[in-house]
Amino acid sequence: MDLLIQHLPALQVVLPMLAAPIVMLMARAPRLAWAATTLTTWLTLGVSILLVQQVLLHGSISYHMGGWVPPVGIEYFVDPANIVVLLIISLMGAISMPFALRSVEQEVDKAKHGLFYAAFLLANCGLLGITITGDAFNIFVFFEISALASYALIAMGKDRRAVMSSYQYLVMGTVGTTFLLIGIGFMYIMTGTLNLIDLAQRLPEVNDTGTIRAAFAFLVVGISLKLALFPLHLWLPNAYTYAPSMITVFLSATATKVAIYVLLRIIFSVFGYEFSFSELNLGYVLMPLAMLGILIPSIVAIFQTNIKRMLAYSSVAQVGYMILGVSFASTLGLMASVVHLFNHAVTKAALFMALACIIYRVGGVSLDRMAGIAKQMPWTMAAFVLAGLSLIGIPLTVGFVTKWHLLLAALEGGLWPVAVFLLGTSLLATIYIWKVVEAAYLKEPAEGAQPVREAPMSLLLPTWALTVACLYFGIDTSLPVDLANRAAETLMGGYL
Amino acid sequence: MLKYTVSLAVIMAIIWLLFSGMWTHPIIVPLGAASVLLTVYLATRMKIIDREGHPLHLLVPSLKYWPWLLMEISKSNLIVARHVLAGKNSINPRMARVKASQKTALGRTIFANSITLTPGTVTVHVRDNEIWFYALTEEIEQGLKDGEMDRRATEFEGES
Amino acid sequence: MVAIAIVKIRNLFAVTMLTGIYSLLAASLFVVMDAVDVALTEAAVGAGIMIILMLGTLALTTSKEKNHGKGQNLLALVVVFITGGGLIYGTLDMPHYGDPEAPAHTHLSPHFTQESVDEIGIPNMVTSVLASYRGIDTLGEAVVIYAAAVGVLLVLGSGAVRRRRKDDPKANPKANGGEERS
Amino acid sequence: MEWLGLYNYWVVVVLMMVGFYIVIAQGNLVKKIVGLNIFQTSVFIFFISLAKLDGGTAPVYVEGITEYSNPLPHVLILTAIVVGVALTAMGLALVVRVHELYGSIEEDEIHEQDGKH
Amino acid sequence: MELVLNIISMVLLAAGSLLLLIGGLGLLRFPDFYSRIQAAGITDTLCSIFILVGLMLQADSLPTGGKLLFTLLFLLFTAPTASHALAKAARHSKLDPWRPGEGGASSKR
Amino acid sequence: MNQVVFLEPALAIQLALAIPALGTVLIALTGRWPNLRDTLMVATAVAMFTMVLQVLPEVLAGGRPGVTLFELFPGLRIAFEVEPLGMLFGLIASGLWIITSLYAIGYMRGAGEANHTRFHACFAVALFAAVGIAFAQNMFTLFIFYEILTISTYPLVAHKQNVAAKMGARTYIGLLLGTSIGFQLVAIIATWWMTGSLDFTDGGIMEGHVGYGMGALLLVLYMYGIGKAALMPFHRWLPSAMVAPTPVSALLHAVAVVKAGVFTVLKVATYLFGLDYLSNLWTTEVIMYIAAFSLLAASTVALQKDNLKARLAYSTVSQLSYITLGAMLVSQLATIGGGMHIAMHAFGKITLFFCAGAIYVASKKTNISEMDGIGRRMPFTMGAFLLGALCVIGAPPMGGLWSKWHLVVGAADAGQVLMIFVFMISTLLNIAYLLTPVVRAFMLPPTDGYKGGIKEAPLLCVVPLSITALGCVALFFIADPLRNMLAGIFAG
Amino acid sequence: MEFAFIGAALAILVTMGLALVRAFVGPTTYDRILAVNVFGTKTVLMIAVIGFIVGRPEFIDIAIVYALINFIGIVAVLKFFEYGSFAGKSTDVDEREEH
Amino acid sequence: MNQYVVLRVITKLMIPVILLYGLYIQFHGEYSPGGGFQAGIIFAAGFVIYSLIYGLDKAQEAISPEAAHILAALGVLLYIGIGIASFFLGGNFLEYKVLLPDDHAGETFGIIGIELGVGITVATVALTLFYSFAGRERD
Ligand code: NA
Ligand code: NA
Repeated sequence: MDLLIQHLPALQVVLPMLAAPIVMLMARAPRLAWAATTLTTWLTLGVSILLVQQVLLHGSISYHMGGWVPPVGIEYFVDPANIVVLLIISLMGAISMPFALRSVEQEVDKAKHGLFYAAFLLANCGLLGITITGDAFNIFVFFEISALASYALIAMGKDRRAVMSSYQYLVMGTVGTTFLLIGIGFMYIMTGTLNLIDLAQRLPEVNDTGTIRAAFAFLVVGISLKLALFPLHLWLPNAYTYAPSMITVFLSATATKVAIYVLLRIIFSVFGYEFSFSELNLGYVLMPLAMLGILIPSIVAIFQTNIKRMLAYSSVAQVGYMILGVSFASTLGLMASVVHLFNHAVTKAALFMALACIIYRVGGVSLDRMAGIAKQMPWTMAAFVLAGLSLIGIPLTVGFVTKWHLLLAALEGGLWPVAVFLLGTSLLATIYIWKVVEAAYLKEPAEGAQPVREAPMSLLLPTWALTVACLYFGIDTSLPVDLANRAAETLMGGYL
Repeated sequence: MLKYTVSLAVIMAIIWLLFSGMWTHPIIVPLGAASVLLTVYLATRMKIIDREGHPLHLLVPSLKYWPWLLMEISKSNLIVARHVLAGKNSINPRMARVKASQKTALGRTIFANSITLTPGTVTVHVRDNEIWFYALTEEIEQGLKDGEMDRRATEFEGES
Repeated sequence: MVAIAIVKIRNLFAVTMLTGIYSLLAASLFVVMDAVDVALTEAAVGAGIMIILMLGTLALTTSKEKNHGKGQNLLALVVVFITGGGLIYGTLDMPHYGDPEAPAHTHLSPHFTQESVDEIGIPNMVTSVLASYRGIDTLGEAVVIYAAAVGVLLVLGSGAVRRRRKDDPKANPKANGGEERS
Repeated sequence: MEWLGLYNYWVVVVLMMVGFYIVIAQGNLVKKIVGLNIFQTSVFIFFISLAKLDGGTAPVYVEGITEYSNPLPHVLILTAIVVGVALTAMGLALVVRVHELYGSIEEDEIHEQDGKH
Repeated sequence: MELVLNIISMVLLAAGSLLLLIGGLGLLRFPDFYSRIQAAGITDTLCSIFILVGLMLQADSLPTGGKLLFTLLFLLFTAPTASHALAKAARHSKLDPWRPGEGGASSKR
Repeated sequence: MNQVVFLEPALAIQLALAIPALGTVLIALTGRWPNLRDTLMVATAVAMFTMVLQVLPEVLAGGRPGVTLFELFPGLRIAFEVEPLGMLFGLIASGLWIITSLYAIGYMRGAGEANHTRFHACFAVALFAAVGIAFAQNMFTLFIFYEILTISTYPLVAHKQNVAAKMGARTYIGLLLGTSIGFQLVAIIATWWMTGSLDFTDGGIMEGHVGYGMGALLLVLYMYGIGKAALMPFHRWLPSAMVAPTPVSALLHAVAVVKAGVFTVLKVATYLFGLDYLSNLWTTEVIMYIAAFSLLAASTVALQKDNLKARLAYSTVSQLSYITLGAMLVSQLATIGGGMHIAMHAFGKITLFFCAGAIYVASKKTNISEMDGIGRRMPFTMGAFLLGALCVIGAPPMGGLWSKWHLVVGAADAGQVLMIFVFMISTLLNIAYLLTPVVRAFMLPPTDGYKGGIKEAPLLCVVPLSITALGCVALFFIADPLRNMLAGIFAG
Repeated sequence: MEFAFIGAALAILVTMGLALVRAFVGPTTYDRILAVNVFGTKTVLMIAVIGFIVGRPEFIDIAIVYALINFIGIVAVLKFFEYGSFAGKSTDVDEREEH
Repeated sequence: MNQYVVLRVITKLMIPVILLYGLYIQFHGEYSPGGGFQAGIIFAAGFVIYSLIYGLDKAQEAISPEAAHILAALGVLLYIGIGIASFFLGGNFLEYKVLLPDDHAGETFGIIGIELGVGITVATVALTLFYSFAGRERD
């Protein structure tokens, strides 16, 4: 057990990495591949939970890869800021696997299951690696692991547009990571180090150079591409719409979150609050972008008839909320962003799972195909409605926790118009969720539509688990709020 | 078959030792041995260990052929260099063919590559008993058609 | 120059060739700049694997680019100029080429160049850094390339010759696409 | 005048931007990948030039030599090259699939087939 | 002894360089593809031999010398093979040699 | 009364909320067996009313029983506390639900409407929300239930699912959600931000935290944010909702929705702002004038409507403004009058709507001009209509007299003589538009002779409307205890 | 000795440049391939010479790799160019006749 | 006699050399430029040229796609395995020193091991990529 505890940070990443090749070899036994993947994701979740416990008990953990003392070697670093993200990723990985069993069986060619789950594990491993590593270049490497796996997974969607969206994602994602690489290189030029903590210590000396400013710009733009910050979001709606259901669930809950985490790390921990917000006035750039990023995609979402696509646009808008919190440049705002990482992960995963249930039975989720579906799939739709309420930000759901803190942060900053704007845009979310509810509950099924049954238990249970989480954590807010608070304080404090 | 396999192993070992230069290293030497074995194993799997792919018998004749070829190469190099400097009006390109009297593919390959190696001519097509080639000028064409190279290549091939 | 030619030339095959040349040029530069391992890699990759993959792609698609209007080029130019401007701006405060006082040569580099041979015991410092000091990075690299294999296998299949003749769903690729249009 | 010492960076920047331009302005899917490659390769050159130390030599220990160029950027770029290959392979595989599904590798033709979003 | 080696090296390198330039020039000046192969052939054969042998004489260790020799042999085996394959492919696609009096480029039939 | 009290108030409050919630699930699950479902619904209503009653003694004794469910963040909680105003609203809502549910069963079956299960389930949710509003301890809790009420009533308004129903329902939800999120929520957040609290507190929470200028703005935000109070010009949703089946109209106009609106107005005025603080805001008077204008304008519009339900709807707009006006008079008497008017108008208007529904069920008639002489065929119904009308008008011996009396006296108390005139004129208009149908129904001969014969509506319709009509009379006699209870607002 | 190496390097560089020109000018694809091939083999020489210039002759390893890869690349290109695919079996190739 | 006579003969000669050279690059990465990645590519290139001249089917007979997949996975597993092995010998992940009593020997052993893992993976992945592209018929 001591051995286990001691190597938790390594295991967090190595477990899925180790499992991926093994699972790939199970090409002839899809169910076995699934079982092995499920086991791995749950073990990974176990590691995350143990890490949370360790961090809460003993504070931050630094793990020296290869036994080399940083900054010479690469360090894995777990602190209150990234433990939340680790938990989100492994939780989402674990919860989407039981769901995958039936969903993937229906959507993906059986011969490819071994590869599919291997890619899923690699995506998982990449995201965890990005989050846990304390080395700037290592972030890049893990970014690409998760990205490559994601491209493949997205391309597995049934619709041919899945392939094209995967391609577009690849091009934009690669531009993003190349920008990231340029930024890392510029930082390295001026400091001679890649270790994030070391960087934080050495950057202030050279803060005053164009190189560092350019580095900052490239890092922010590069990551913004990955996190789909408006107007760099163009890859996201298609990718999420046409990917296999289970992948949409997982990626929507994790991928952009991790990118946002990296952004936070860089802005707050590496460059520091002073530099980012006082010298470069990042807030003035991010805030309008965030607000446009909330407004425009929300409006676009209203006009979507494919519900998956609608939710994808909603995801872009939700990224806007997270960035808005960052742009306030306050602990409270940051806390709102961090807590929204968790809240949106749970909420959106629940929504996409509910859609996946419908896709499983109906085959599609266009608005007209969903007419009257509530009678046939009452539990699925009930979950959709509850999670939808959370998306809108209705009190007693997790969504409210975010909105509330965002509002307070806006008010704290004296930004009344922003506060009003936040409320107004919630109305937009209300409209698009309402459209679905109206179709599902108040319309009669189209003529000739085959009646369908409620989704199978293996799909419903994970959906409801997340839905209940939306409600539970909206009522007993202490856990996410507490973790987010610690994370925000850690980030605001920088590494020093 | 075994003969070629062993000889391949030996040649591979020699190349390895030549490259490596670390003849006493406790790790590299066994790894070298393993590498040689792996290479031979894979060559077996690819079915490329045979007389053609492994012209052990040409070792001695090559001592005679290569120097001659080197001279030919030098000569034709100078010729073509002159044409380069003289400009395009000094050349009069043509396609031609020459009899290839070698019996094996290996022999014909030697002949064909020798033609190509000497600037001024390039093998365009190898067909049963003749080789189509391109020549920069008529003299060069005639020079090849003399049959000197064909004869020496056949001799070098040594199959008869 | 090579790069600019690639913009203009519409024959994708020629583009591929030029990419290979560009890669060779880059590799030569790497040698000049003491990055021998990188040069080796770039040569093997850029002129080897990359070309083969691109030719493989062209063989399966088409090697002629169609001539199209240039509607978005202006916007693209603006973006490019902004990005390039940012880069130039970033270079202004940089240490000069080869400057021994540059942080990149004073901070961690001495550890690698002066102590790695004692610490690890092998002369190629690139290998020391790659495999030991930054072993997890390299593991990541191996996993990346492995992920590419997994991805390509998922997308294109294994390309096995023997099985291909039989009942392969890929034989009719249009059958599994084009559903659910809205 | 001090800027003159930076010209070599600028050459690389120009190369990078040509690659970048291909990525965003060209509608041909293969060319985009080529553009990405050029973009990335140029970035690599840039990085490697940072590692060069005046008077240094390739970082392979030889008795008697004490000055070596910085091996760290070499390692990073090695990894980055591998990543680049991986991405290229994946991208090209997707292009092949796109061609199978759409019969074209021109972006605008494909969008036309799907209807603009 | 070293001086002699140095001088031989220099001569070889110089001769190789000269041939290289001529070959390069030929690559530009010759009127058609097939003739350009010949120019390329110069650079691939004798000048490779000159330069690599010139270097070989300067090699300080057996492996280095051996590798140089290996490189040379490899080039001598593969260069004509490549040229031949190229010419064959060109011929296969009906590319005709240039005839005196024609324009600059070779034409397709 | 004591023999029916058997529970701790705190537990009773929770059960009063839990029962309709549970009822909703049960109704949804038993949809396949209509009789069981309808029985369950009535049982739920009765049980809920019983629970509300459990709380009454302690409130009458001056207590404020309460319970906290959860605390989201420090200071922000879902909590309940019953004070006199809430007690009154809770009693009205839960009590009238019993009658409405009976009526709804009769109406829905009689009028041949579809989707009974969804209808009844949403009804139960609405009641759950109403009681939540009534018992809310703080503005946050109130807001949540306020929105639940909005959303749960949407399917009821859109029930017929035709184009008109959808358009009406859209206006309904658009205005209510828009105002509540756009204004009310903003005001709530601002209140929290400035005072650090949203608890309903005697004497208000603003004084000392919020400047009068800001307070004036907040007041406007609250008053227009409470769209359910239908202050002009945000009253359109109420006439739009007339497309709904009659039991829904009863729910909207009497049981829950508009009552929740004016209840919230009173709550905000007395417990968030506090009367003293309110009197210092210049917008108080502005709102008062707007309410006065709404009151008169809506009455005038009502007069011109031939459609009976539309007329009643505008009547409601007008009557709600009485209460808002009462709150803005900043006088204890007027506030009590406003509270009383919630009850009086509830009974009066529910009776009127039951009657309108009964007429529709019996004759499919909706326009007043077609109802000439109908009183002879439906004497019970039209008799009840008369009583309800008198109650709304405020004529003796109806409860309405007392509420209007308090309002007028409150206006005098506050020195707003003009408002006394407004009340007077309005009463005249009330008489004009409410009594004309009665007169035509009883006095004029039938236009087409009603061939085939119209009979009284089903028993399940007639009995409830008779009960509520009698309730109007009863209120006249029990006004005193009612007033005493409401006086407790200012006793705490 | 140094200047001889540098002189050779310059000569190689010039030839590489000339090859590059040919690669751009074409006119036929074969010309381009030829130019690329020349470019590749000259790179091999170049690397070898550079190794001697900077006094690290072990660079010749890289030159060998260049030579290998260049050859494989050219073969791949020709195979592609003649048959438009890599998949052809050896037997398919054997039976093709050109004249 | 076939059309490819020259190419066939020359590649037949070259392939073993290319493979051996790949292995040389693999195992001398500690002493001179090179390492697992470069070696893997070169090694795969040997197979690619074999496949180009002798046919994809022949190449797949020598190393089947399935074998390539398995080896690719095993290469990664070898790397991770060495990392995990150091857990049990008291080190951190990928701490090679602990693998053998002598620090230098441990490092060398570890580095050779993981480079081998990389080499196997890269070679087989490159081959897999080639198979995937070459084996897909044009539609
Ligand atoms: Na020749
Ligand atoms: Na190495």
